[in-house]
Amino acid sequence: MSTALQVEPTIETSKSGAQLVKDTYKGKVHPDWCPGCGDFSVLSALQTALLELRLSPHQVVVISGIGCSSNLPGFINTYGMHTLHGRSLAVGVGLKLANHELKVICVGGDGDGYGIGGNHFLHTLRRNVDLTYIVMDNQIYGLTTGQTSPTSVKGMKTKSTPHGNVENPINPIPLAMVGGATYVARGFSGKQKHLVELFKGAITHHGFALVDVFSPCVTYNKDNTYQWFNPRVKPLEEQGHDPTDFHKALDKGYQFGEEVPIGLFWKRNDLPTLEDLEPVLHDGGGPLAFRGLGIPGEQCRALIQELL
Amino acid sequence: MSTALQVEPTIETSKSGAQLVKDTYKGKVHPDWCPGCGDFSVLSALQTALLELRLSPHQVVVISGIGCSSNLPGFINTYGMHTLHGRSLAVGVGLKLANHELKVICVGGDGDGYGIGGNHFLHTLRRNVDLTYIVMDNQIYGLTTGQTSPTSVKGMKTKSTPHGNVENPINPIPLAMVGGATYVARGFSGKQKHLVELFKGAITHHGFALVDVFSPCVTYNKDNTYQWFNPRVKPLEEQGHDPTDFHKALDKGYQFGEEVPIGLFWKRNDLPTLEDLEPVLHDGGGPLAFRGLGIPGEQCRALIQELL
Amino acid sequence: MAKVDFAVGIGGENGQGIASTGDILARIFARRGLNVNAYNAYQSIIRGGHTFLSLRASDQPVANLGDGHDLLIPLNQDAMDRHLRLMRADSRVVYDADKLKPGQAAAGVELCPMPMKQICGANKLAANTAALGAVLRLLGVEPEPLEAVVARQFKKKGEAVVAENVGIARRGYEYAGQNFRPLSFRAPKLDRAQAVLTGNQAIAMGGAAAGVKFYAAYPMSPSTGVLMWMAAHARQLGIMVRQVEDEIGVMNMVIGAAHGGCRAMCATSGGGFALMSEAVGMAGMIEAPVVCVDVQRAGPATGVPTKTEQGDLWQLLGAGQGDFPKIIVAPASQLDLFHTIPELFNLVDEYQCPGLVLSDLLLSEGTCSVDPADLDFKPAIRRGDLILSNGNGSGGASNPYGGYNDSTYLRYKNTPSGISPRAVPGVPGHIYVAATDEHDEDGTLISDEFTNPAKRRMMVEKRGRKMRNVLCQVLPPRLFGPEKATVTLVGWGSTQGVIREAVEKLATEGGITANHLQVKWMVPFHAEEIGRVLASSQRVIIVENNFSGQFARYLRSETGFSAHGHIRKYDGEPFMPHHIVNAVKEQLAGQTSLSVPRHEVLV
Amino acid sequence: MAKVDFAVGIGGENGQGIASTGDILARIFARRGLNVNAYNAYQSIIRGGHTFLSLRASDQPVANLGDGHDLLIPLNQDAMDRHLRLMRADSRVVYDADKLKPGQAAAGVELCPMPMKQICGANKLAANTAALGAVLRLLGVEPEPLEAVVARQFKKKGEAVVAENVGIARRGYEYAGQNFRPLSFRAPKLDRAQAVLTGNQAIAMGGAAAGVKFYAAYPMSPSTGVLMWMAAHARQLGIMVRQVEDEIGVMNMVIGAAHGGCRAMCATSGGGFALMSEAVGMAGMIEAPVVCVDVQRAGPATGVPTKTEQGDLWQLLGAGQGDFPKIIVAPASQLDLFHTIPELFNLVDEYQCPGLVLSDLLLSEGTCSVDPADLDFKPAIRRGDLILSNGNGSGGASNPYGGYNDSTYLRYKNTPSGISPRAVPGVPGHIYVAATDEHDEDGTLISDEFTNPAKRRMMVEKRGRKMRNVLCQVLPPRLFGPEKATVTLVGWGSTQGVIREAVEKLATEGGITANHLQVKWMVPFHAEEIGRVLASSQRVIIVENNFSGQFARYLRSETGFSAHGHIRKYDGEPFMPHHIVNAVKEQLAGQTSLSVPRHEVLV
Ligand SMILES: Cc1ncc(C[n+]2csc(CCOP(=O)(O)OP(=O)(O)O)c2C)c(N)n1
Ligand SMILES: Cc1ncc(C[n+]2csc(CCOP(=O)(O)OP(=O)(O)O)c2C)c(N)n1
Ligand code: SF4
Ligand code: SF4
Ligand SMILES: [Mg+2]
Ligand SMILES: [Mg+2]
Repeated sequence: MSTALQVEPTIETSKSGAQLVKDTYKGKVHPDWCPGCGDFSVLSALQTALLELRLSPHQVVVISGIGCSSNLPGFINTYGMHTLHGRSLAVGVGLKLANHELKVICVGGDGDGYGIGGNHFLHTLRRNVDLTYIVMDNQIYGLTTGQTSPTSVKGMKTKSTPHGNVENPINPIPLAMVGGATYVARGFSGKQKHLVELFKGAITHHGFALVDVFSPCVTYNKDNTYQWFNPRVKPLEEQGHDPTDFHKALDKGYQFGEEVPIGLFWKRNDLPTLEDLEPVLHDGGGPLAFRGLGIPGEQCRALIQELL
Repeated sequence: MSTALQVEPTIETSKSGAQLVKDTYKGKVHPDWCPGCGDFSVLSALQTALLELRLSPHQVVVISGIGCSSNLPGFINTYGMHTLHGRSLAVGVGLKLANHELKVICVGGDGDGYGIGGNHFLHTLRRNVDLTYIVMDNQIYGLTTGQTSPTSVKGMKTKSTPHGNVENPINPIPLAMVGGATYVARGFSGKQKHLVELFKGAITHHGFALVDVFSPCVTYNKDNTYQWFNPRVKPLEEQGHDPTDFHKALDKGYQFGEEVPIGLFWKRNDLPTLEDLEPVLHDGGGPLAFRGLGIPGEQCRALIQELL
Repeated sequence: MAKVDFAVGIGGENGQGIASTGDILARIFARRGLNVNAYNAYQSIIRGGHTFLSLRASDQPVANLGDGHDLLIPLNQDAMDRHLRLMRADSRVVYDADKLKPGQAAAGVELCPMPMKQICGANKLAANTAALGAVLRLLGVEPEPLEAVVARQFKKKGEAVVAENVGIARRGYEYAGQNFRPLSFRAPKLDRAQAVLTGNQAIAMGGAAAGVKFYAAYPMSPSTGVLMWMAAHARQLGIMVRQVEDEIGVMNMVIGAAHGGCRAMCATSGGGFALMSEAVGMAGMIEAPVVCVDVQRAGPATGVPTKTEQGDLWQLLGAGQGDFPKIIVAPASQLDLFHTIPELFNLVDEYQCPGLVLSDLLLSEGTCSVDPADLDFKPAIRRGDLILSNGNGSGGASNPYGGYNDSTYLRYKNTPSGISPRAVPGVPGHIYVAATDEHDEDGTLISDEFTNPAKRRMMVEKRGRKMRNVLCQVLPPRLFGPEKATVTLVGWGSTQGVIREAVEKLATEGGITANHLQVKWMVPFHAEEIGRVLASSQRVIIVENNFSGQFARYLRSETGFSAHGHIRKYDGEPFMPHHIVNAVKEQLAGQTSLSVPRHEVLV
Repeated sequence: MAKVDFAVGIGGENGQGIASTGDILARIFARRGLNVNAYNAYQSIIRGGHTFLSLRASDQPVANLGDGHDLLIPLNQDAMDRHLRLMRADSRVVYDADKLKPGQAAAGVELCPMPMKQICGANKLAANTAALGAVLRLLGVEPEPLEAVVARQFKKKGEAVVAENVGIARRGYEYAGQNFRPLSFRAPKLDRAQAVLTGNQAIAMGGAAAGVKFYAAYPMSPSTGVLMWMAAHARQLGIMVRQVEDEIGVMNMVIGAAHGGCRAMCATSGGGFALMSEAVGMAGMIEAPVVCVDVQRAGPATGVPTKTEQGDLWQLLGAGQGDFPKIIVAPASQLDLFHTIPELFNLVDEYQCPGLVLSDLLLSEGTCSVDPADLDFKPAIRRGDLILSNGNGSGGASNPYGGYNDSTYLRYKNTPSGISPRAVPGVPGHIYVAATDEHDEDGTLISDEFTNPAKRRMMVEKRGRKMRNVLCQVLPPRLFGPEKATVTLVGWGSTQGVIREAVEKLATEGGITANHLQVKWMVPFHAEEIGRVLASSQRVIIVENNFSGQFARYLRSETGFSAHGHIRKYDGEPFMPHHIVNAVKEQLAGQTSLSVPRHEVLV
């Protein structure tokens, strides 16, 4: 693991007396994913990342769409939302702007995020809202029992493409880069520690961060399995990749064959976030959610004056 | 104009006795765009392209969404559809697959295509359906009288952003390239002849072709006007640009300042279309729309047999 | 004092400045204390077409556009040709004699041709100003208010320009004084200036008054005015205003913000609402309080974007799969919109469900005057059982910080009222997941491992129970007019003003006693009260701006009551009082039980 | 011959092969000529949870899952604990004695513990097979059919594996013969083998029979089975099958294909339908014939994806802003689904409007047997006034090729029936634009330059008029049972089977004469016929699978008729006959007018 990815815990720690330990982040319910599902590893890495960043559970909101992966909020002890299929980013942006002091982490599947949720993905990228988006990319629709997803490889046989998928898959890494994301990474469920670092980097990144995680579906995806990935994934951090080199990052992002690069592809810190650019959030009033509802008297008079 | 863009009329000509002239493509109704609107030029270039390609009006379907630009189908004498805001590509793909002998040309605005229609855009790109998509990109919402669009430049003041747009715009050229389009071009309403060639290239291209056209809104966009563009646009064809060089094309696509490149950025011919890959279209039966509806007796028996 | 009630029509094409000319006139009248009501018939086109603005003014309240015009300002030949023949007796038509030719005017209509070249000189754009000057003169209004407006308008362009335009206004005024016969009445001047606003402004201002801190929208006529007001006032009022990629994003973002603790709102029209409908169900399921306004326009699909209709009632009733509580309200005027938004916010905060508002183009883009004293920006605020981390909600952060894995707090507690205390994310000790899958009291999904028909039933009933109490919190409709009447006219939403006037006209012109019931709250529905009133009515006629009688069918679904007659209009234009009067007469004469008035004005 | 009617329950967790075990059994029974009906209660989870499959079989038609079980195969302890106590007297419980412990069984229930280790050896996966062998023995069915199925299943794995599994089936069979008392009845063998299918297969096959050439979908439970069938048969039947990015894309693509001339279809569930609703309005406006199936599941929002409900009626009624013709039908059985799809395609082709089908999880994922002779793949095809360029449509390319700028063809001609001849793109001489903005007869927009209230009205009426004739083309519901009855039970959609059985049971068990009216066509609605029947009924009770009584309210909206009582269920599980029987009894006893039966089985 290269140190370039190490992130210092810079975020406010819990104010309560309670001690933060990994179990702090354990949800009410034990995950009901299939044994061996890649999502276990994502959950665990996220919990570790939160712990290492010393984020109190009530400061964090994990927001999902619908899918196997989108059940994650139920399994982690933070505030959570389990929204509609494809809508986690839209809901997440709304929540973030309502209370910009919260750490908002959107999570979901490849179908959820790049399929039905594609338009919110496209537009959240360019807005550079300060939130983290973790996609558990198993290249299949898990919860609906195995149909093609936008990241299913061409030729893959699924229940909806029994003769093989004829569509070219989406590649989230170049897409997110060109779309305007300011932190673009890819992880693999089989590399826990690496994943933890990517998550920490994403959560502390000031702007929109995407972490696409190859998280194998052991039940429905017989092509892109742990066995397939294990020998192929190569951390960029071990290759001296410079995440500020746009073209190199693109080329690395396209690689998907004998070698599959994972790690931080692209990062820029020079672009202000949407929150930075919205003066409404900077008048010292704190999160919008907690401000008083009334309009000052002179404002009321001014509003009426406009109509006279 | 470089000859690289010249396209030979290879497509079936009209079987009727009627002579194809430019007026053949004149619609029932005179365009009701504001005088000076860039869309006049797009309409005219499209009519010229159809004429030069000798396409009979009934062989062509022009499909739009909703917007000023999306009123184009009413002004051209071909089959037309004026669908819902943002949906022209989805409708167009359905129609193309129903009758793949038609030339399907989707048209619309930047809001229509990249805003509300973003998800269909994303997924049509990667499917490489053989159709042409012309976006009249005026960087504003025209028909709704001047709100920010996904291509409005940052800082632009509009009715919905009176203090200036704080979002980073979408750049359709790199986006379409990374998304998988196989013909990616940009035109300018002020350069008619160049536009005609781009359209002819797009229509004859075997695969998904995007032509994003800077088509100034003279009423609501006071920033990106004819005056602004005129000195800036530089045809790539005059710069010796190689449309098979991905990275160069990306760099050119990003350029938007003192110099604004227009022309064919990117083209590849090696990727089969969706239609090529769907054997259902290649069993000699012609367009699906005109096939008989019955199922042969032995097929019926086989279907029932499966249930026994 | 005799009642003064007159109307000005301004016609021409889009781009000729009709809306702003009308606006100037409306302001001048309102500042005199007159009540005004304006409606602009226009098209989905930026330039060209035919636009016709009706501005009615009176010393009495005016809540609809009326039946005809006393003054016409045709700005092009088309407008002249369409409207001249419809002018009232003793009316005046003010036009550019150098450009337009009048056709055959009806008896008593006086033509007022103005030599605009002479009056305006080289300034071709100023003909509207000269015409306004003339109109004021005909109405006996002094020219100074107009000159003041014109001066303000051109201030930025320097003194010479101001002087030129003020001069033109004055010359128009004087020309009329010298050449035309004034109208038989004068526009009076009353004590108290009126405020002028559109329904969309009323919606936006109502939201601001309610404490909206998050507004999101995707532009869509005729709702865009709300976005525009919000965007213009965002910074001054501390409101986060977002234009989003599509209406799906809008509603989901609004839900996110509402879930976070903001009062959050959006507005759209029917097509955008269709896209939001899945998320309306989400708000129902996770019990998030949001307010969404559907400004109806003529449908289906894109329909006629600039024309009015009441065609979305069933869409709102059916919005979102499954059964869940939602509140639906159809305010009856611009002022009612302003007051209803804060009331609805209180209800959705208390009952934790989506609240939907049915406006329409007529209300939302229509302009009217209100007494500024009625614009109360300090409505009562009730936020219900809300737990905010700073203790700002009325519920208070009463649950002590119970450690990280607190499990005593039940977000979806099965209470007798169905209402469960609502903590927002960020509050220590109240962690839960808000899920669109069916869930248990603590938020745990009961759609997978823990499915359980008994719990599912409990949760459906818990949510459903919430609606029982809402009904007593909102006012049932009141019968307007005499209790015993030959005809009871029933309307909903924007038709209130025109129906009331029809009731008066039936009495005065036709000697027919009518009364009127305007239904505002659609869900919950005062089935009992409404049923009682209608059951004791002699003849019930439902008036609505749609083809299929959406309200008539809904009324029957809730009460079993079938109306005796129907007056419907679905040509894109609003009712005028005489449409209703004539329809009632034909129904009383037994000619039909379904009247579809013809809109005589070609707009 | 005595009626044989029995049910097998198989319970365990997702991933234990319950569905396939049930399928094997259903096939064996159906091949014997028995009628079968199966329903699988499962969860939105890939592994774990609790799944319980009920398979009922009889020599008489069976159209619901019945009231109890004669055989139980619990595959884990949880299933044993949930279901043992609910077993009928004289039933048998077959289980792995090495793994499970029975609790207290009800009187007369016989435990059949099997030493699975001994029977299956090392092959732990084969316990289901052994249990099936035992079950067949208890039912007096010979083992060969099972052995044949097992042999086919393992063919690919080689002879040794086949032999091993066949051996296990046989040993299970023999063990039961030696150790357990057979049931008091035997599963009979009838002449004619039955076909077994799910509702989703019926929908897909109905589409294929109707000539669907374009099918698009976005996966969504419980509608995904239609996509799966279509994908599997696409190449052999020449159907273009597309999985699309979202449901908005699905509906718009389907409209594009339909506009192009294909018969085009899609299926989804409530949430997906909500997203499609804007485009449903487009189909109404451009008059494109499309068929969309909403397979309802428990809502709102994501709800309970694997549980049944009839909660989307109002969503479909209100789908899309504005008024426009759409046909809505709720078939009552799997076979009815198969026949209704082609019938609906004929209607939408003739009337050029969207057609919506209400299925639900119970019908669509439920399995039943049908007589293969009833699966008519050659239904009548009527395509209405269609002009295809190859002259294949019934309208024919009668309009001569009139040059490029032909203007004699009016796509939206205002005819007396409201139906206008429909040319598809590609036909020479018929060029037009299909627009979602309001348009004139020739397709020209009347939303901008050419707005015109008279034309707008004409076009609304033209479209609306189309619906008048549809009603006479579809059958009104028929009263089932005696004409005079104490109670009339009214249902819609999937509840037909269970209500019929309740009617029989009321007569035989309770001595109560009941009859039954199942409403299938929602729009158009046979208001007159239905009103007449109900008006002459003594006591009308509406049975439906939702919370708010969506049909009861709709019935009242269309007829004014208010039912006397309601039986509703909204816990995710379907009705069982005794739920209805008991509810009717309690209502006749005057205890309530709203019964909500408790689902006794914890699934
Ligand atoms: C509007 C809507 N359409 C469809 C569905 C059904 N659905 C649930 S999850 C899912 C896809 C799951 O795939 P993915 O997002 O990749 O998550 P995974 O299960 O693979 O983790 C679908 C299509 C839905 N819930 N809502
Ligand atoms: C679902 C929906 N939302 C919103 C609208 C309103 N609307 C019509 S056109 C338009 C945007 C127009 O902008 P663009 O697509 O860029 O086209 P232009 O007018 O600039 O050519 C919008 C928002 C609509 N018709 N439907
Ligand atoms: S189906 Fe696939 S994605 Fe879903 S829980 Fe199982 S392994 Fe994971
Ligand atoms: S508003 Fe703009 S885009 Fe629309 S017609 Fe006018 S100039 Fe063209
Ligand atoms: Mg997935
Ligand atoms: Mg635009």
